[in-house]
Amino acid sequence: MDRNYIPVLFLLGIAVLTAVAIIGLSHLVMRSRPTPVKQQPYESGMPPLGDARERFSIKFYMVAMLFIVFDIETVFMIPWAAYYRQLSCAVPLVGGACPAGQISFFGLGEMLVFMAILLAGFVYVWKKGALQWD
Amino acid sequence: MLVEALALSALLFTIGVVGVLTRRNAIIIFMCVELMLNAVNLSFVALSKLYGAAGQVFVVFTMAVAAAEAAVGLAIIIAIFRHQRTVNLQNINLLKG
Amino acid sequence: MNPAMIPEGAHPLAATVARLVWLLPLLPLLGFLINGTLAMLGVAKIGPADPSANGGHGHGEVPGHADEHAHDDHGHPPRHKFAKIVSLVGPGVLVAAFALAVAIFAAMRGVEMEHPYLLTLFSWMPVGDLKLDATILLDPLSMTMVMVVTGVGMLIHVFSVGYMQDDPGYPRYFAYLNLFVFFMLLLVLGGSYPLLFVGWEGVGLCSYLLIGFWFSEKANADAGKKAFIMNRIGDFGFLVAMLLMFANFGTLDILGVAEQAAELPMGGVIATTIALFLFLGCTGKSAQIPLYTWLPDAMAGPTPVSALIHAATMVTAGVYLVARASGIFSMAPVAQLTVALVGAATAFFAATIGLKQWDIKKVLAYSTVSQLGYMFVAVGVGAYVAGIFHLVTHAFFKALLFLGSGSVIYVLHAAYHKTHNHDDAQDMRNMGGLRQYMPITFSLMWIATLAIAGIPLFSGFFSKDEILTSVFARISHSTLADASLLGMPGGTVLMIVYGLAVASALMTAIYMARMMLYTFHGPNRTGEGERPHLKEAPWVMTGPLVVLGALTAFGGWLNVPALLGAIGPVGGLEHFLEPVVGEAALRTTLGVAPHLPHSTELMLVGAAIFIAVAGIAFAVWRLKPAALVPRKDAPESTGIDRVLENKYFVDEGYAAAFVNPTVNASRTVLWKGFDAGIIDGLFVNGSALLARAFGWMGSQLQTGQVGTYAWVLLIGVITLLGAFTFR
Amino acid sequence: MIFDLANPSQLMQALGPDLLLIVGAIVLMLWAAWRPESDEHQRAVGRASLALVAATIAMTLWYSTRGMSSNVGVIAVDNFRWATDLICLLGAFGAIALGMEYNVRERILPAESHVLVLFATAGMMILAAARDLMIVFLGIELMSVAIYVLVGLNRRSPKAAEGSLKYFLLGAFATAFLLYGIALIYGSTGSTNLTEIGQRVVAGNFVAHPMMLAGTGLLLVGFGFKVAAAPFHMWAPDVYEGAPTPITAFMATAVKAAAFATFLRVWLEALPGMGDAWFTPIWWLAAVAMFVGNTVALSQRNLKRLLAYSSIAHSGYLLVAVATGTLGGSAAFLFYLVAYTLASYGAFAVVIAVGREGDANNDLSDYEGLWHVRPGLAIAMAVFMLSLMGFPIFGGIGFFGKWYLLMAAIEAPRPLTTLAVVLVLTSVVSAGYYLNVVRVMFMKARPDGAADPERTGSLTRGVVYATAVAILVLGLVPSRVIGWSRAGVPRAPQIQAASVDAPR
Repeated sequence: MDRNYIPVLFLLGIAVLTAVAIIGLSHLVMRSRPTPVKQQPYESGMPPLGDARERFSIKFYMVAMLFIVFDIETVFMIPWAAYYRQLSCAVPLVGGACPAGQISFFGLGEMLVFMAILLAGFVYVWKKGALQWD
Repeated sequence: MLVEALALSALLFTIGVVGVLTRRNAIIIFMCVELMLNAVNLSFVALSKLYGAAGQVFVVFTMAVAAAEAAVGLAIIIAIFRHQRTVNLQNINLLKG
Repeated sequence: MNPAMIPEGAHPLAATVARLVWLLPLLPLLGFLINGTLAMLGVAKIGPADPSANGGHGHGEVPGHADEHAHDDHGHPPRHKFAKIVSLVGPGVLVAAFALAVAIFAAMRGVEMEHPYLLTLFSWMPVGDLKLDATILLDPLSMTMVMVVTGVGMLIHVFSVGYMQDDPGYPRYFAYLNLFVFFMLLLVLGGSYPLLFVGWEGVGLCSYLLIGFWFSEKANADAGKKAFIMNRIGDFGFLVAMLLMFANFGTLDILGVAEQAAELPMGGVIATTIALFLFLGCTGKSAQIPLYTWLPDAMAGPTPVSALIHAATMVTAGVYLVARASGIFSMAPVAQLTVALVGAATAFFAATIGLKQWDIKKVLAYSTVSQLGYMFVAVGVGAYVAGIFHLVTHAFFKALLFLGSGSVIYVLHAAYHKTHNHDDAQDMRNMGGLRQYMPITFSLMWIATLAIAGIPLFSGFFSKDEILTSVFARISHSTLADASLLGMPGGTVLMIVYGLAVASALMTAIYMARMMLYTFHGPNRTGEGERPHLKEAPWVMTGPLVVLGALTAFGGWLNVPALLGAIGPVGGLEHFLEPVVGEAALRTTLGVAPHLPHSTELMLVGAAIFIAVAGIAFAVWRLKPAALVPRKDAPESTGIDRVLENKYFVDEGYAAAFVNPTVNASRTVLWKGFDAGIIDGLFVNGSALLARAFGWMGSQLQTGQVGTYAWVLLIGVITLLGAFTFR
Repeated sequence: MIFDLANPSQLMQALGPDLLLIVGAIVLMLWAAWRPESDEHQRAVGRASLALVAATIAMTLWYSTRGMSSNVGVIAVDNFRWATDLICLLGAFGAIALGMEYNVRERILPAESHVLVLFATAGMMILAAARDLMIVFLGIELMSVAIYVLVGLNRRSPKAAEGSLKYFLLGAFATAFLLYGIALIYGSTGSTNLTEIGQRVVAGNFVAHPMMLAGTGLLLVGFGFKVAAAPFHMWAPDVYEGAPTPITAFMATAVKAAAFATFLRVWLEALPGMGDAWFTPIWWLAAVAMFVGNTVALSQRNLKRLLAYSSIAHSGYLLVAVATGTLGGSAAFLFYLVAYTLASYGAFAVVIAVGREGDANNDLSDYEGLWHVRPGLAIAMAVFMLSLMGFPIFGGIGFFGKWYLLMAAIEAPRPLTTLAVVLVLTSVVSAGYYLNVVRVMFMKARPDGAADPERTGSLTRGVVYATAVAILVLGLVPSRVIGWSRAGVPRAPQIQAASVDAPR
């Protein structure tokens, strides 16, 4: 167990405690006198319009889904970035640096191919009109 | 620590399984499946501490695949909703026998 | 016997016409292709008229009836547009095949047949251990079968030209029939068990297609289905036997298996198991207990089909198989005893049932089952020659009987057709006195009846007598006598077998005489209107009958017993088949040819003759065809009430004198209880029902609910994990 | 040539056919989106897809004749891969060809349907090549995600949507088990590479290792689901019925082939050392699949469902080959797969030909008297049914498939005689429904008022007759296919030394 994480744990504990304490205390202290007005959701003083559990447009989900798919692809860039130095060198690194004249564009090329595939997907989505709101 | 992580992973996986078996809403069932996948991811991460990066690479792949699956899955659920006006699986049984 | 030692080209037959033996199956295949193509071309958009118009008796047996609907006037329905060419091709290929078979037979007589002639056509599955060549095995045994199949097949094809002439499915009929002959030849000529199995399955398929040829809604289709299920149970046995052979011998060549089988321990579990599974296959194909009930139902098909497939050839395939695998069977006395006992029991039971049938074809069907039982008795006791001999003579006389009955039905039906009568053309109560209208058919059928009853000098006498003698001879001094079946000493079992065989010989004589009396003698019971239309069937149908009549009368000369050596060459078939089955037969009789004292043999023959004569005499004496009334006036006529009919006959004095209790009891119990109840109910419907029940349960589980599916999946997961963890 | 898979450019070369298909599919995907949806465009894309598949087939054939191999790595370069590729590509070819006409009839406009088939096929090819559990997982997902969509292709049909949802939910559920299995195997052996796992299992005596046992079991669940082996088969009938028929055919053949091929490779290369553990479970899995598939099929009236249960039964037969655990078994497996693929494809093509708009006319009663109106279709269907049943001559290659399988089962070092008997017995039962179809077509009169089937499209007709002729011809001369399947067994570096017997 790494000792360095203990402060984080403390912070977590304090945060949870505070939240529970505030809500719990107010419940203990308050007197419950419900009126219709009071039971309305609070919308910055404005009278609420319609149901709070409003249905979102299907378009919202579609765009969200597309976002997720493209977003998650970036996760592949992290290992790529971490390893970029090695990927850009035709021979093993010497002391963290690439020997002169051994620079390779393999790493860059790989990522370009990856991006091209993503781009193809993006173009497809665009062309299909999935990004148009109406 | 490894054992605890694997135990937690198994626990989460089981919760996912129970969710799939007991819930009736297609979306919730799918969320439970996602929970199962992520439980496995936890195993992979924990194991990669023992065996090196392969486990972590696997996690990345799993996440990407799960996202693609989520996109397709939600599209399918929307399609079924258009036909049946419900995503409650108990009402979806045209095909049987 | 080692085939490897004889190079293919070195066989004496290789230089003769016998190297064309591959043409034999090819010819009918060619006929099938031509007729099949014509059938396809001839399919009109409308298809045939609805055949279910046939009164709903469940007898599809109405030649050309499908047109009845459309052409209710007296005009002849138009023949199929390809009828002419089909009539040429269909029987033509059989004539050619028969001619070739005769030529090969002649060639075979001219050379020393010490070793079988094995002709490798091509490498079918050319891989290592699984090597499977398409080989033809030509030896005296297969030659005998080929002669029967092509010879009798040819006659039946010719007969069909007349019988089926007005049928709208004429080309299809001949396509099926040609195809059947192809598969049958494959079955008898196949050089390895898989190839034999191909033919075995193929004839089953053709039989299935032909039983349902007139797809009159329920009965025929059901009959086809029943035949099919029972045959599949049999096929299962055959396949398992092949698997076991392969597992134990590493080969499936007929010769290779025979060679290896000779090295098995006598009475060992391997030989016994294989033999019993093979025999299970035979019970299905050859309609033995417990899988025999499909054969009577198969009579729903056209009568020539009944003659060819369900009497002369296909159903005898089981007998052929046992003779083929004699090497294995002779190593398994227990299996042999089983075969003999089952055969004898079938012969007896079927004969008792045959005593009571009104449908002329049903009489012949039960008679066939009974005679097949006889053949199994023979091959069961290791008298392979006797079995094959009876197979041959039976092919003659039973084909004759079936075709003769076909003629009768044809004529009767034609008469009914002319008078718009819808009576049953197969019920013997509607016949009677046909002697004067159909004299040729009448006399030929009497010849066949005398043969099947075992009257001396007719073919059936020789073969039947040989079987009975063989059984008797093996009661002592044989491997069978030393073995025991279910704790019963083999000698006792054989005595029972002998008793049952003798009893069924008696009943055979009775029911056959009964059939003849009711059909041809006494007053005519057809209506007044029909009588003028009764006449002999056309020559294309009567001609084959005459040929078969000659064969039936003189077929016994093929294998004359030593006792009657005065009348012809002794043991012709015996010598001919010796190279194939001699060794195995000797093994059963402990290496010496069975020998009975002269006096004993004379006594046995005398007893057999006495029984045959007594049976016929009894029938003639007690049965009164004059007292019969046509079926529509008969007091009880439906199948359900058949038991009650017993009473009616007891009053008439029929069978009152002897074996009455046994026969009645066995008939009631067996036919109603065993046949209808246990076999049909439990075996056929039961197994089908069981499978369906499981299927139903499975489909009930298929609720359409994802939740259920997930639960089933999880149960699978848990079971699997359990299986992995707790081994 | 021997590829060095650590070298990126050689790895790319080793993936040649796969890359060709994927790149082509991406291009076609863009083209499909470029024009508005129409029948014409759909067919144009279909034609291009067919050309692409044909090109990939050619390339695969070329690769397969070069005698290539590779060192230990993430992918395999062996004949087993090419053999599986070819079966899957043929399946894709059929699905696209049938789909082009089916889509017009069912008014399925998106041209993407063909592209999705291509993507699914790419997944299968990756599966066939996979020699690393990571690649296995990716291949399965690429294939499955495309299939989820394909099942729901017909936007007008509620059944299609339902089938798609069921397949998706249960598929994801099963994938989770598969993934967990992979994790556990990784956890016990420390590798995801099949070769390495195989070596470590043998060296480390993992046969009593609980984590490894659970991992193997869960892997079996995942594969069992994909190949529709009972009790993981529940999705199959519903999905097969709901899916567009060409896709059903695709699923019943190519998807099954790819999943089975991977299954077999994993079992032969990574888990032979676990033989004592998985022998009994796979034995029972095979027996149950044969039993369930064949009995439940007896009570089916819808042809698509009937064929679905039949395909479950066939999974059982193929599992027998897996249970042998030998290379002889895998040769029998490939051979059987060819026979099964041809017959299934033909049968589904007939279903398409007899069917009508709205996926109607799939009931057994719609086949009554088919002989009288479409003799050619009826005869072809009879051939397919007999082939699936394993009937000699008329069943053509189907008979040899079963035969070969039975022989392999008996010859296995641990003889599967009982399983072989179960196989025979259940195929006896199977005759009850296969022959029923034949009976209905030939021995029943065409019902009054039953309309004739519509004119069959030329592509559909082509698939029907090509498969029928192939079945019959290969039934007479099966030697080429047998030689091909014997050469096509998996070849892993360690397999020669392992306890499986060498190919004969």
